[in-house]
Amino acid sequence: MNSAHDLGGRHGFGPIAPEAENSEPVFHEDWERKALALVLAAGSLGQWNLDESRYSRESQHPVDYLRQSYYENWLSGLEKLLVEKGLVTEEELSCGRAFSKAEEELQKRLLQPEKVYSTIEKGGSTQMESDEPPEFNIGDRVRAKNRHPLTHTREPGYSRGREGIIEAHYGAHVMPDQNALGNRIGEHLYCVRFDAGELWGKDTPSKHLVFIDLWESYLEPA
Amino acid sequence: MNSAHDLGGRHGFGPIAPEAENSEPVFHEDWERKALALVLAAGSLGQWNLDESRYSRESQHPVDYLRQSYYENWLSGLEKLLVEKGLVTEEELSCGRAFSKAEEELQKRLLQPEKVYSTIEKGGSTQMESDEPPEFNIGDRVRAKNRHPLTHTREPGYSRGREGIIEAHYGAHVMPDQNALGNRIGEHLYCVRFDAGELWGKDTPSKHLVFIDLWESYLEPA
Amino acid sequence: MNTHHHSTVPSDPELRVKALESLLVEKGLVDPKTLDELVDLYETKIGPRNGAKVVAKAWKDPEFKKYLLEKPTDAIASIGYRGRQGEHMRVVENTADIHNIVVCTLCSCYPWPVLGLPPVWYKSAPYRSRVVSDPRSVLEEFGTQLAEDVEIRVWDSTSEMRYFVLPEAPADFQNKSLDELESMVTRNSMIGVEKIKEPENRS
Amino acid sequence: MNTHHHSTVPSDPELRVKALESLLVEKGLVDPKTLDELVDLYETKIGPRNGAKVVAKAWKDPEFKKYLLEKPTDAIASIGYRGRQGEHMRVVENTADIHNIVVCTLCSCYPWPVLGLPPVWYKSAPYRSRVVSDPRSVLEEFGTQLAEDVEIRVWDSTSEMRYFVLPEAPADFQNKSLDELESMVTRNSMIGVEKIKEPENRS
Repeated sequence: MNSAHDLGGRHGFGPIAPEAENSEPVFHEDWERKALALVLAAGSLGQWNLDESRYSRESQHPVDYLRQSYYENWLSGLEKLLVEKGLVTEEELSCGRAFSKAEEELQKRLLQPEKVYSTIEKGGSTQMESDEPPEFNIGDRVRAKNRHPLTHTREPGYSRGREGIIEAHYGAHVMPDQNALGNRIGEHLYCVRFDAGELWGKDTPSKHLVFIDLWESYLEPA
Repeated sequence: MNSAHDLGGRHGFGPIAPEAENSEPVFHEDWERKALALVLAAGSLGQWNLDESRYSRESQHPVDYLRQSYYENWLSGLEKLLVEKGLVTEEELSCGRAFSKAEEELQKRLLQPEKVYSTIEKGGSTQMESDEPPEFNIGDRVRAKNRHPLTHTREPGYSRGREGIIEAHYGAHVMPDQNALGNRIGEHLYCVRFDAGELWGKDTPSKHLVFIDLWESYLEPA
Repeated sequence: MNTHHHSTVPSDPELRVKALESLLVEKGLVDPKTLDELVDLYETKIGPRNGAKVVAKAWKDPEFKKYLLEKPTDAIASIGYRGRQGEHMRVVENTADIHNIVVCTLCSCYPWPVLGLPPVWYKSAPYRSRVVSDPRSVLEEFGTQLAEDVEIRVWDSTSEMRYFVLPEAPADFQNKSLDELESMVTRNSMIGVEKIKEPENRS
Repeated sequence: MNTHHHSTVPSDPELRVKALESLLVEKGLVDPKTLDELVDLYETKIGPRNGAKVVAKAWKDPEFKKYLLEKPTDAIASIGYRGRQGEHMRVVENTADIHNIVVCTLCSCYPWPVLGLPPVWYKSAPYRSRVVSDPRSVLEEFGTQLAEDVEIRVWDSTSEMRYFVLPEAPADFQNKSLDELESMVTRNSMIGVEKIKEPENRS
């Protein structure tokens, strides 16, 4: 969806004003610790995937997405998913109390403290098999399609309609547009090199390339 | 600038939920009356033009632009211009009191109540002479350039890089990108017809055209 | 840790306006009576009834309709409407096959002399974002159904040209008076989000 | 007349988090000790010192560097870093002629096993919006000056590939110990917004 999360090339957000690296804490508020941990722990129940999490955060009203801090957006996304997936009810969420325990099957999936390290260390590969050979070869000229899906996509707005060159083929990976809708399908993934002048117009200083990972169905021959 | 005002084709803003035409008042709050009138009265002092007004509203932080109501954005734009153009100081603005009268020359430009009707009825034409013949003819295929100026422009984001057909030539009009920077220059203005499929992708329902007014320097032959 | 650099919650707009007014009056830059005149103009004199007069006359008078489509600014001025935000008019005509809709995606340009000030929804992000990419869903929100083979033309007011829709006349327009016709012309039909309702269908 | 449909000012995130935690614990879906373990992991064990070890080893050991560039996920795992948000790694090498910078314009993808959790600025709208279109102005904010003929390569992490910058080694890296080198590697140099500071230039 063309929403506020798709920030590449937008103007007007002001300076970055980074905190100094050696004085910035990992968390700035105590509640941020819990927000991160709750998102990871609830995610490990296996009731939604990473693209569904992203879609949940993106589909907030643009004003909410942009004015909330990052962990607040994580909280909003988590709250929405918990209700959508039926893990908690709206009423439970609003009063912060459980009216009933979760189903037995679901409780069995609770991440045990002693499993934290191995779970994080295992991660979750998105590499998949594909029956189809890749459509593009390294060095091919391609165009990122001018697509405007209303649902989740990982083709950034600033790349749409622009021409680049296949720089790498990463094999087949889980296709995010489908994954966000609950369909785990593998599709060839490429790294595409764009000249900044192609993305931002002829006045752009040269010696500037942008590399974007794009799935096969985002691309067409140029 | 690629900021929050450039709304064409963005997603996630929810329903329009229009008020019924026969019950919607012209103004919803008393202060809106004054906001409109102040913007018009201050504008008539001739210290800025319409594109400078638009630029002033657009260059707010995107969150402010999107969360404020329309007349609040007008107020923000007016406050900024008054200070930038030296008509009032920051201090005067923040306390709502004048520390000194305006210069005599400026006071003479005050819009008199008896001149309101004729001033509004006169308006302000943007038609200008151009020494150059128009570069494009009706029926020509053109492409809206992929431009990303950091300052004011009236080439909407969703048209950039897209092909259309010259539907009309409106003569030379004040060029907004330059006007917003204080330079009143005439440039040929065209109405360009775009097929919606060209703008929004191949899955777009047919029988849908979008007409966009674009200045000559926004266009190149397709 | 807030990384936004936007302002904190804006102060009450009522207070902001009051402060601004008294400041500009004290400065000698604004006359309060001028403000009252401006408000009165747009609250009672310049509004969509102007446009309705133009439309009704175009339906009844083929010569005027021709003039309106060919020289819209002059034709509209000939019945008394002109000026700010209507200096350069263009009239687009709805027919059985073509339906026109007007928007300003970049701000909220609108033909003030014929329609007055725009309604809140016209200036809102939902309308401005959606009508160029998905006009049928927008029309549905206004209860407007178009046949699939009707071509939709959306006019994005990115310049100082101001677009104005001449709606299709009701079926029996020849048997109606100018006044009757005028009363049937809604503001929304002149923006293009509605059609003229036939009397039997009117709510 | 507010036309926004977004929520009103969100409640205090501290209260939101507390309510959510007690709800999920009561539901039997979250163990509070698990939360503590997760926080401890990212606050004390997984952070940019991991990446610094990888970089220092690559500088000192040409075989390891080759392995790192050719099989980055395996090479990084060989010194103990792997897993969530680093399942598919790619290492991009800075040279005298090429400077790499990593961003995620769509959210905030970041190579957790080697860098830990991202800093606030990396997740912020100013960085995500600007670094792809105007990287030099971004580098300036970090005090990083590049010669005009250095090619800037910006990597937008739109997939689950995680990009990691191998910074240029300091001039006298061969005379320094692994520990010394490791201490010179900043997090920001592995994102690509800074270069390694030579000792005489360090603040």
